[in-house]
Amino acid sequence: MATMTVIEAVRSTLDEEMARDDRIFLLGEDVEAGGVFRATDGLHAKYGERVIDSPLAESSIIGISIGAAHYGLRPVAEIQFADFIHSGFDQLCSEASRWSYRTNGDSFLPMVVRAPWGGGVHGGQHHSQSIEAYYSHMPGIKVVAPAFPADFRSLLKASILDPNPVLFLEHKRIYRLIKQDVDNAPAETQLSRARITRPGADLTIIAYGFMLHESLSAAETLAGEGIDCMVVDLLTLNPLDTETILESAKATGKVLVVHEDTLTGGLGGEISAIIAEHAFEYLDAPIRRIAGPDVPAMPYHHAMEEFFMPNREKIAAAARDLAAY
Amino acid sequence: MATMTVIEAVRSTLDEEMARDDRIFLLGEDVEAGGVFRATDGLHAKYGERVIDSPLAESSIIGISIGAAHYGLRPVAEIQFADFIHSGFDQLCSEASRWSYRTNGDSFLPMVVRAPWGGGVHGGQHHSQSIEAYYSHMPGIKVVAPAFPADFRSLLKASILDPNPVLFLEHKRIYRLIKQDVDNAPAETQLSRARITRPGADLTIIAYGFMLHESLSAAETLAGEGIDCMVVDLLTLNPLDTETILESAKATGKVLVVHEDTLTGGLGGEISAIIAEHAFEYLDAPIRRIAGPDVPAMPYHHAMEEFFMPNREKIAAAARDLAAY
Amino acid sequence: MAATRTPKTRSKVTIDDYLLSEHQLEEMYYYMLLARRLNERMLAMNRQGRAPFVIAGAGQEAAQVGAAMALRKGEDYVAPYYRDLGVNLVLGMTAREAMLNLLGKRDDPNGHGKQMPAHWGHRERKVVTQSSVVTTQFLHATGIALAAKLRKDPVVVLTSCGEGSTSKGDFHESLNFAAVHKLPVIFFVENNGYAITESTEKSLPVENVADRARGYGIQSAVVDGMDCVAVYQTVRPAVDQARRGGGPFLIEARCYRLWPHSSDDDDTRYRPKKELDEWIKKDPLTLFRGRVESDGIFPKEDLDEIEQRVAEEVRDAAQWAMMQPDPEPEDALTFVYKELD
Amino acid sequence: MAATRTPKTRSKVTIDDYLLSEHQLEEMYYYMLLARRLNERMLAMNRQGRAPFVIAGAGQEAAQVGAAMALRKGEDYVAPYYRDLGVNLVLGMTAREAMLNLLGKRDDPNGHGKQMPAHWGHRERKVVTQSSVVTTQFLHATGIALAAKLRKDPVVVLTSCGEGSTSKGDFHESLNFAAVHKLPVIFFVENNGYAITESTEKSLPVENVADRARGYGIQSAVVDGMDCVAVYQTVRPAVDQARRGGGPFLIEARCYRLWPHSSDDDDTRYRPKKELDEWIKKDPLTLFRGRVESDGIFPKEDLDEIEQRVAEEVRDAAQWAMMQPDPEPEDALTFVYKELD
Ligand SMILES: Cc1ncc(C[n+]2csc(CCOP(=O)(O)OP(=O)(O)O)c2C)c(N)n1
Ligand SMILES: Cc1ncc(C[n+]2csc(CCOP(=O)(O)OP(=O)(O)O)c2C)c(N)n1
Ligand SMILES: [Mg+2]
Ligand SMILES: [Mg+2]
Repeated sequence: MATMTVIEAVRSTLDEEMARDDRIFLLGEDVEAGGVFRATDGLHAKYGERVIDSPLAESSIIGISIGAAHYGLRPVAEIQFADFIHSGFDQLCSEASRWSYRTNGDSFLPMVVRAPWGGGVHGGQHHSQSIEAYYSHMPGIKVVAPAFPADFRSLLKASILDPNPVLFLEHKRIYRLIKQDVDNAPAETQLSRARITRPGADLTIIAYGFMLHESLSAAETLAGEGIDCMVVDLLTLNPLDTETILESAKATGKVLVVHEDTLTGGLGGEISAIIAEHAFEYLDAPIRRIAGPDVPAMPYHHAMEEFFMPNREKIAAAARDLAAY
Repeated sequence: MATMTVIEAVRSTLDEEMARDDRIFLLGEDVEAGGVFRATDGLHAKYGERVIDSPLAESSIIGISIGAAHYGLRPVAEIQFADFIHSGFDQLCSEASRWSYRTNGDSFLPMVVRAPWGGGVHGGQHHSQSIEAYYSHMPGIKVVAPAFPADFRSLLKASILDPNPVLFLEHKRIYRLIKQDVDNAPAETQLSRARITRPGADLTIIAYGFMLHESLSAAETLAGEGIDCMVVDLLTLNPLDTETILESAKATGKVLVVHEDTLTGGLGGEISAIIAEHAFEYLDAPIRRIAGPDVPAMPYHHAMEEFFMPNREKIAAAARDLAAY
Repeated sequence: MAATRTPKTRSKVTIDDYLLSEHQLEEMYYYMLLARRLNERMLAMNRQGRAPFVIAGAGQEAAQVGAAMALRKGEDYVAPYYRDLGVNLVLGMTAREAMLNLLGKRDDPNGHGKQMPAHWGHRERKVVTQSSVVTTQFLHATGIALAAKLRKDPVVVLTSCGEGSTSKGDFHESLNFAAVHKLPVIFFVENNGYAITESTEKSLPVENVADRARGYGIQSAVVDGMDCVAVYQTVRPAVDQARRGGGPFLIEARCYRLWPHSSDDDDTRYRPKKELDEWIKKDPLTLFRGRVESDGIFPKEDLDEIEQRVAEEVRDAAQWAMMQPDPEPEDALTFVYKELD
Repeated sequence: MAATRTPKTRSKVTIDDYLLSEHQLEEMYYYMLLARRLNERMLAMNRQGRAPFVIAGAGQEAAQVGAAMALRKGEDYVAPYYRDLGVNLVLGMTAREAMLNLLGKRDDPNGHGKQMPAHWGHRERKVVTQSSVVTTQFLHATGIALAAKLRKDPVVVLTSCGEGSTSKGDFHESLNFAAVHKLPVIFFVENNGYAITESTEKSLPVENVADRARGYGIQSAVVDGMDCVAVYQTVRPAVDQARRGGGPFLIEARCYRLWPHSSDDDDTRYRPKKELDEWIKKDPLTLFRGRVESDGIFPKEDLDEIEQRVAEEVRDAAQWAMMQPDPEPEDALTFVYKELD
């Protein structure tokens, strides 16, 4: 059996895909030496010029990937930290997201932009960000944020095969924290499909990334208290799997949406709105959201960082209230 | 009485403020000649070096404004079209929004970034965008989007006086379309205050910018049909006036949120979520949203542009359903 | 250093001095003229309320046609900018397609009615789809050149923009990457003196746009952009050299925006009439025609014949295009994502 | 052209050859030493699990101290980057404050526990608050210089970054604007040979970072960044000239990153041991001490005395800082918006 961490899942998948398709190449800062998280370790030695160190310039990493994908190659770009993708926002929003739309599919961009995201790693304001809400409000871009190694493998493969630009988000906190026997674990192979990871009758918790794990352990705790939580792993954040979201909401009538990103304007608002519009009659309680507070970014000191981060306790507390409603 | 258009309201306010405070200066593309919408007409002649043509580089327009504001001046930057602000996303998100936060208020940025936004002007994909959702998910930034000339005057003044970075959105479609006697019209002088523009008992329509006007005329039509709509003008999009939003939702129990921006991840989701969480027990119907479709950007051809744009008819139709619910 | 190329003063000139075949010279005139006449007709249609928006290349035809003719049609890539009608005509765009594009018709191969006029793109012709956002295409061109190099394909990429657009960060990131990796990309800057209302010195701290190449160790040249032959003679060797692995090249074509920025612009509020009049004398079309005529390359009749052919094509294109189908409203919803077939 | 400045070979040297007072020379040594010893202690605290993250300036102290000493403290602005502990010490930061910053303590005047260590900022000292995002500060510095010029204040701004960071678009937009408006800003690049794992040639297509200035017509210089005196002698005239309205200047200090990128980095996987050993011989501290000693500027005892003073300061600072209050969890919610008083 192959038990591996998230980072091993990413590295091994990149290796396998590059071996399968020689149009795939990697572009990013420090990727030749393996990258700061070692996601590309050994790939330069194995694939040579198909692993390219870029100058320190994110707009160019994305804009050059656009050109290469248009030419017919399969760039897999790495943004060293999701926090540094912002100077590439224009290339993603004004260009990549519209490539197929404005050419009626005549041109398209089979490219992936990998970005380590999320907090709880003493990364401070610029090494902890959640960026998914910005790109989930960008039709034409797909956004993927798995939580388990097996899904990292299957969805990174699917992202590379997808003819559209995919932002593939890898939560830093779980890179080495979460292990899984990837051969015998469920693996979603399609984008835009959420998974009901844990069935439950009393209330529904919807989450993704690191928060999915915190939600699962909160559900564990609550099970001991006789509260039966359903937990949904969104997996793909754009386009959303509205069907599964509504199905899970209707099943329990009580919904708690969890994310680490700041509350206002976060993805939780959209999920809540979808439910409030299309599952209204099934609701037995207000739709609750647990999220980071509305501050510009995660502070550095662990005391403030802990205060910022949602976690199993905060999730369990909110779920208790909801169950009691 | 002084009846003026939106563009006149902006121009006259810039003029008055520059006369009042010599720390205010304008920076942007073509502003010396008056700008492409003539919002700065005559100001270079009057204020000389305080009206500065920038090179064609949006990141620099914002980054330089940050430096000047830090120094103690009051930059009012112009982004020629909101669509072109994206290359300045990094300077706004990573820097401007965090300046006060990371220095505990020791440093702060009294700066305004003006940006003409919105569609319905044959502007196509890159001259029609709504950008408010991105910046309303950026704590530390304030976002203002008035609908009437008097509010443009009072809120532009307030934005210039505010010690925080303010994104001041001016809807292109109403620049010359909407006139008002600004001396005898209600004018909101505080940021983060929404206004109940039209009282109503049957349902609540929440909108801003050009869509506020479409919502008002839809309400007119519906009044003739015996449907009494309350219409709320958000005015400031970040931080939101949650109190007024909840009050207006509770008052009628039926809410329709309207914006021109694309649906998924748009500001409407947040507003709906706030109501679904904090006014749940007052709701008599699902919270509806009318918005642009989930496509990358507004198409050019008028047939497709009309199809994309929400308007009074679409709003009225949705309101009828809601009233009948 | 930027080497300036100016037309040498000539005594008795023969066609050999042009280093171009008679056919090529005829093509040059034809394409420049077609671009100009199309733009004129488009502006007329705008004034008639038939086209909401026109942005033209009047004054830049020599630069555009001369540069495009230096490429291998259908093999080399072009990432153009909105004024480059001339480039697109050389690469195969028909007058009818140009008019479909103006009117945002369903069958416009560039934007299918989804894009504004003059936002080019045609996959088969190797014209990269463009947005309104300036200079982003420099990175796309660099990425295509990187891909071609990785695949060892003998492809050259030419990308263009105006002088004002060289102030964007993407300009720097493109030239830097292309220089580090010695990529086969030609950065072609059409310096027409203005960025909407801003004259060049408001954004350019050096004498020539070409001087910007110095910071990257990239070869550069300044050429008289009103002289189609000179432009061709400058771009062609740069393209050949890039194809041989010689790396990127920055070429500045000195031309002039003879018209307002666009159909929405009133240039009289910022542009001195005298300056405009001076440049009108250097109109690339009159310059070219006068030269080939006086040099006796073509008899007057041949040139008149071209004029008539072009006039007819433009008339036909406009009338034909106006009768073509508009997009359906619901087409606004199509192709958000590419589906795998 | 970039003028290179190397220490002239000297026969019998007196203090006059330094063009610096004894006090200034003593300060130089003191600040360089303090920066190094603080960084060493910080790394030790990191290894002890007392500090989650350390990013240091070892090898760049001469560049930082020499540059900062060329400024008017409290009048001129500095927009530094994360390695610039030396710059901040010269401008008034105490050893204790440096340790508060390392530990993210409540009273750290730079980031109040909200920012990572080495993210500087101090309004009174005219040190501009910085993020982790490289090169954005170049535009802030340019904006401050524009503001100072508009107000006719005799202020100069110095902003710094590493050589790798000069590939960012903001670098281009800053130098371009500063050159067009002839602003009093010094762009100071500390070329330490690496951008994390990437050696300079992976992002720099020209020989010197200073050569990038050519594209903007900006004056530039390359200086031996291991030689504090040479750096001062290069930066000082550039600052004075900028103050007189002479416009921007780009200075490249050639130094070396003697340590791994940060406490998280293992440089052995990409950096040749031999190369490192070569550079260790040029350690700016040993170089400076050896020179002033052999030139007889200071007796050995004085220098030893400084060593002891610094060691004591560092010991005290570390112990004191560890006892200082941490931020309250709820402090995470403060100052999102500035309130008008
Ligand atoms: C990023 C961006 N900012 C602003 C604009 C608005 N705009 C359109 S054309 C133009 C001037 C471009 O000048 P130049 O590069 O010299 O090209 P020209 O129009 O003169 O051919 C501007 C500012 C834009 N299209 N993109
Ligand atoms: C925009 C951005 N991208 C990536 C990073 C991650 N990062 C931090 S330091 C660094 C290398 C910087 O190299 P250089 O500019 O030479 O400075 P040095 O660290 O060598 O002093 C990188 C890539 C960042 N901080 N900002
Ligand atoms: Mg121009
Ligand atoms: Mg470096």
